[in-house]
Amino acid sequence: MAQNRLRRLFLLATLALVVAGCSVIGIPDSPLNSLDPQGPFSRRIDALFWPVFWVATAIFVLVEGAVVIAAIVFRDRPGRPEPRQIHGNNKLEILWTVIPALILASVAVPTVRGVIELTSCGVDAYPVEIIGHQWWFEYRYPEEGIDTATVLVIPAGREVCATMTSEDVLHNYWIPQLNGKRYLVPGQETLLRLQADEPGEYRGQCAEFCGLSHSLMRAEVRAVTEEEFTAWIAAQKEPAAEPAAGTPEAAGRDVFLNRCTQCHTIDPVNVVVEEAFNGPNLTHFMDRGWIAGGYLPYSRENLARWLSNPPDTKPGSYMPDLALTQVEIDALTAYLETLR
Amino acid sequence: MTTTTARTTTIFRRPRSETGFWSWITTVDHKKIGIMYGYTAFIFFVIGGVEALLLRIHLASAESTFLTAADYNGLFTTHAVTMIFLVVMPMSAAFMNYLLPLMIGARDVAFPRLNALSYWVFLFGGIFLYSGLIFSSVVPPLGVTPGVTGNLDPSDARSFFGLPDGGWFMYQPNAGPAFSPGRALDFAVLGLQILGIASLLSSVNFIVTFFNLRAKGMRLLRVPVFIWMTLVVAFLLLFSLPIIAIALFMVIFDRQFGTLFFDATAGGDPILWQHLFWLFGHPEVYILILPAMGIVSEIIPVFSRKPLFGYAAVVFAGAGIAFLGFGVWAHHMFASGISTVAQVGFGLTTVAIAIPTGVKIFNWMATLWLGRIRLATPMLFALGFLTMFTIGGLSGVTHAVVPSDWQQHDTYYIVAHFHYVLFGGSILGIFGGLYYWFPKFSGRMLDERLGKIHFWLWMLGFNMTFAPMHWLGLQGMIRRTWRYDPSLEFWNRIVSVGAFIIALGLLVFMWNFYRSKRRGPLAGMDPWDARTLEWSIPNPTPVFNFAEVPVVHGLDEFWHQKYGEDKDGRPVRKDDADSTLTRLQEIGTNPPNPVHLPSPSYFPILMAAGLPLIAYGIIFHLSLFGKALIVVGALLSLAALIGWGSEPLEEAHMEPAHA
Amino acid sequence: MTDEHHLSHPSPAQYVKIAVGLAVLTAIEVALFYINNALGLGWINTAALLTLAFFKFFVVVGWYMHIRYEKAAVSRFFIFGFVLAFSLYGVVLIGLGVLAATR
Amino acid sequence: MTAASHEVSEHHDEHESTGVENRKLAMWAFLSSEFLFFGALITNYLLYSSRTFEQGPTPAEIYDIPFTSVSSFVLLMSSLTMVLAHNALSRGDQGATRTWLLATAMLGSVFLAGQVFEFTEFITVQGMTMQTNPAASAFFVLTGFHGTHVAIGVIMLLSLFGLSKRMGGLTDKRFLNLELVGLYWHFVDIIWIVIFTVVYLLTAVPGAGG
Ligand code: HEA
Ligand code: HEA
Ligand code: HEC
Ligand code: CUA
Ligand SMILES: [Cu+2]
Repeated sequence: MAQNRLRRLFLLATLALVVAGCSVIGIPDSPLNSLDPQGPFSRRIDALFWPVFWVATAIFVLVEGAVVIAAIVFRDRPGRPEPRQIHGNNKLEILWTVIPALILASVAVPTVRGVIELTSCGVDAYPVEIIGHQWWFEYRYPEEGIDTATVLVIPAGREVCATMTSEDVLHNYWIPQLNGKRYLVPGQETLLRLQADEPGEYRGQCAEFCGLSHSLMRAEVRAVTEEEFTAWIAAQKEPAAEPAAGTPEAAGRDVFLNRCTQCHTIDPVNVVVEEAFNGPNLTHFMDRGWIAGGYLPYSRENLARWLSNPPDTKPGSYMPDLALTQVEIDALTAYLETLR
Repeated sequence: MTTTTARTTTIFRRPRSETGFWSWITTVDHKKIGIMYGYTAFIFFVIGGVEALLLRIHLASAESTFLTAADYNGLFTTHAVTMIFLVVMPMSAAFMNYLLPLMIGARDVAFPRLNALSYWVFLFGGIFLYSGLIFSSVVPPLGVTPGVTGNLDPSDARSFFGLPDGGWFMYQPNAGPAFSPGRALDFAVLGLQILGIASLLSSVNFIVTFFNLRAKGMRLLRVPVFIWMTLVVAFLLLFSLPIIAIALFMVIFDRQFGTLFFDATAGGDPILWQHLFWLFGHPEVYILILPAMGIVSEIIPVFSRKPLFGYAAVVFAGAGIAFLGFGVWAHHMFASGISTVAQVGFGLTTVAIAIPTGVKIFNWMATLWLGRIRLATPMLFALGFLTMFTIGGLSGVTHAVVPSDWQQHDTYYIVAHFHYVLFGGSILGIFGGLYYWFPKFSGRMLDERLGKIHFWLWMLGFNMTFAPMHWLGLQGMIRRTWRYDPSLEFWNRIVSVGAFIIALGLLVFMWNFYRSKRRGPLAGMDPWDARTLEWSIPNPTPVFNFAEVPVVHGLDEFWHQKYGEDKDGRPVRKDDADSTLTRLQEIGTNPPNPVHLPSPSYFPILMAAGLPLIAYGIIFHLSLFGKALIVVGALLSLAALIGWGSEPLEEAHMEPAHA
Repeated sequence: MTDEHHLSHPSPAQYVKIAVGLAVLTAIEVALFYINNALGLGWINTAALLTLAFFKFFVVVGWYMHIRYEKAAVSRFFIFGFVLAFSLYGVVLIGLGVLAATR
Repeated sequence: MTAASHEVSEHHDEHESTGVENRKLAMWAFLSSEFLFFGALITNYLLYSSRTFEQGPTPAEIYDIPFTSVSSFVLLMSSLTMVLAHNALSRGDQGATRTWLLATAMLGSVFLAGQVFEFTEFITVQGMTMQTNPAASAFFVLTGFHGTHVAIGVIMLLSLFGLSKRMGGLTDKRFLNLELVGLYWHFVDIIWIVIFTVVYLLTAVPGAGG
């Protein structure tokens, strides 16, 4: 008897605690919170999830309640007669086959509609390309010839249709507040619709296991107003500024020319032709605000940490430890900071 | 009857010992084999559990450095592979082996030596898989051209052990030769291949046993539900293992022999792997749950003192789940870019599975209803199963709502789902079975008080561990993540504490088991007042099972030997019930007629021993040593096969010509 | 002989006749292949070849493997395996865009 | 018959049984699972033969249809000799059984020899190996697995042939052995029927085997 109460308490308490607990204890939502839709597609999914969740909760309460009640009411006690040997009841059995079937059918209808709505892009969606690399995302704007990384800049309130593929292994692009996730498959193309209601920054993450630094393969979508977007495009098309001779920046540029051109593009200093070891395009590096595939926010310390030994920050990183001296790092930092 | 055994040539003298070390090595007795399966799987459970604990220690803080990224990736892979292939499947096999002949009134399975072979292949497969820790190395993928130093030995990129780190579904091409060089994954792939052989052999064996060896009168709809589930699982294995066998062959060919099946740069298709894997993988999850459902279907009626409500429906629902289970595999691929039609289709078949599952759940509840419920430990576990599995099943339905799955996929919400069904389902069911049938194989009772402590510790720890994962997943914590956002730290700590409470519960169980096995109270013949045939013989089971092979008159045969019904349909203990039991006990201990049993054999273990040698040979096939290993392994298996063939076929139940 | 017979097994002469039939079917298949190469029959070729192959399959299973003379339990197994393989892999091929234009 | 098997058989009437011998039932079960096995291989081939690759040639471009037709014919006829062996044994004709068994094994070996020839031809003359492209990988793995099955069958046939001379021939319970090997053999044949049509005839590009 007491045990049953205890059991019920455990169950309900843990669940209630978990779902409601966060707000009570005042833990902030995670930046990847999937329950906080900020665009039409994620809202569509959200509107599908909750009803199903509540239906499931109701069924859960019914089943759980019935089991607990049975365990209490029909508990063997002294003097309790032997139970009647009931072997079954066709009517009941049909009932509990049909009712769940009906519930599920009613869940299925909006599901099907949701799938159909969300799997193909709108006709006048703004096209971008997303290419997965171990362990960072590359973005291309085919209409503009822009190539950037980590932070996808999109116009707020307009649909963006991402055509995605991968250079190496499977990755999975996920911006929870804007839409569900979709794989990036090497050798194939997949589609993802993205749209944000308001300007803002929406964090993302590679969700498919893709090797050592999978957990550090992050992303961001920055939605901006239409005007800002046009300005951004224009800025991206600009080549990087040439530092004046003799400045620390120029020294950094020379280090770059010596050590980094195998992998990185800084237009017009260097354009990587051979894509064998392609790293992020650094032409407008400072525009992103993030280092290393969105894992570290930009700061001088973080950049120095990254440059001094990338695989130490991001296990397995394809950017090797180049054994740069502090002097070289300082020069590079100075130079990179000019790449707005 | 003439004795002609001597005429046949054998390489070895037939092993004779009935106790001691060699009796276990050479046994073909389904009971001993079952027990060996059980102990082996239990050891692996502790290993898999400790791996989980290591993961949880690491995840207790967001920026933890307890494990390197490579070790973390390796541990969640081995954790899953261990739990699925080396714990739940063999644990189920333990029950099936032990109980299948007993519950259908047979002396043994159809092919006792094949049965022994299955066990040894399983054991060697498991050992082979884990031997990768010693014999293999994980090297980080080479990211630099020679001459550029640096990332060949970053501190976090190298695994301390040679752990395979592709995740349990080893998605290609990440787990292929280009991105996971080193030998670790080869050990996992070939190990799974060997384990598959073991399961395939048992499945054929069980199918034949089921169809041909049921006692007289045990018609199909008189077969206990657990045995039905055994059959269904055997079919699932029979039809799903060949698929994964081919898929694994393709991977090993890619990795070792330069084929290009999953090499995207050469035109290989990574999605093909996903189809093949899940074509096996989803039936596999029902392979994991159906035995537990069978166990629960045996426990609930006994402790409610009522027959199973809607027996036939429960059986057909089990078969229905299995059948539908073949048609839902792509629900693991909703996010991988399959066509709209496929997403819709697989979404619909997936929700459909809730219907037969619901039938089972509701029939169990109806069995409880109006019963006389004894909350003994086995029953607690069965009720734990019923409630916890339902939670997991319901979250499964929320994944089947395809667009929701795009949010949930690859997050801890999924991790929560499958632990609720795997731990809350399979593991709780299996432990219920352990408590229920412990007297059967040991002759003694487990301690009830410790059993209850174990149960409540698990309910607490289990829910603490896995319930918050729902929340974490919805908050965006991806799975297989070695780092996570600091805002998620609080609940991760709770989860980690929960995992240790589970471990504590297991320690209580281990103590209980150890003590009761030696000093527990004697069980007598029918400690639970049970319903099925296995309790109509003494505990522990005599080697020959049934002194007289029973004749069956209905479902729950044993119950009806003890009880009649009054006009209300309430059971009344028959006057002669006690004398029936005494008589059964008497003939069970002193069989009136001599009983002939299949003789032990060395050949199963020898034949099994060849397989890992071949597998090592494949991994090291570039060296002469490797090639030699392949030859030696093949010759060993072949020689054992010939020896096997020339041993008299005691186990063949030859039908007389007039059958 | 231990299996029960509903029908009596064919005689050697009948077996030979069946084999001749199978050989002829194979010849037709090969001929069709060349005709198709020359004329481009399209789906008719595919359908015809599949039908012929299925027929041969069916004859070998039915007569040489004696499934016609077996217990229903046996044939059900076998047919189930075949149908399952056929449908599952059919769906996979469609899913991978092989049997249909869309992906 | 040995004491033990006789002893066990006495229990037979105490069982609800399908009436199909255990080992035969097991063989049928195993064969039905083999459909899934070969199905996966064929699927794999069909997938890749529908794609194009930078590296050539693909199997479909270099098939030698006349040659394969002949070896398919050979394998088909081995099913006839197999069933004749079975028939001879059921009539108790030991001599004929042995002859047909040997004939079956011979035909099987001819088929295998043909496959070895085909592989060598593809690899050395046409320059298509397992590593050329996924379609080639799929082709070699599929036909290789089938060939392995045939080879195992040939070994079993030869062992039966060997046994038939010892210990009173193949009669009695050894009849079952022959029947089981027969089932396996026919199965390998029907798989080839499918492979020949689906993998060779249907995917070969016009002009191949010209
Ligand atoms: C024991 C194992 C087991 C079982 C039984 C199940 C059962 C189910 N599973 Fe689960 N599943 C796994 C093990 C299992 N699963 C594993 C291991 C994975 C992850 C693999 C990986 O990625 O590593 C997974 C992943 C998984 C996914 C993919 C998620 C993703 O990766 O994105 C999906 C999606 O549809 C799914 C669905 C279901 C459904 C619908 C059921 C149904 O069978 C559940 C049916 C049961 C009920 C619904 C409850 C009882 C019913 C009632 C009380 C009746 C009334 C109910 C209604 C009307 C709703 N599962
Ligand atoms: C039957 C299957 C099964 C079982 C029982 C479990 C049991 C547990 N699992 Fe597992 N798990 C899986 C199957 C299972 N898991 C699968 C399939 C995956 C997916 C992997 C992948 O993504 O590829 C997974 C993944 C997985 C993850 C996600 C990893 C990630 O994605 O990054 C986590 C994280 O918490 C986890 C935790 C646990 C815990 C805490 C338990 C606990 O229940 C364990 C309980 C602990 C014990 C039983 C230990 C007992 C030990 C002792 C008594 C000895 C005491 C000694 C000392 C303390 C030294 N599991
Ligand atoms: C062998 C290839 C290689 C070389 C050489 C290389 N990098 Fe990188 N670099 C990469 C790769 C790959 C990444 C992405 C790593 C990740 O995020 O996982 C990267 C990332 C970066 C980033 C972070 C960019 C972002 O947007 O996240 C900076 C900054 C950077 N490199 C600077 C340099 C500098 C400066 C040098 C030379 C001193 C250099 N790299 C040399 C491959 C290289
Ligand atoms: Cu890319 Cu995970
Ligand atoms: Cu599934």
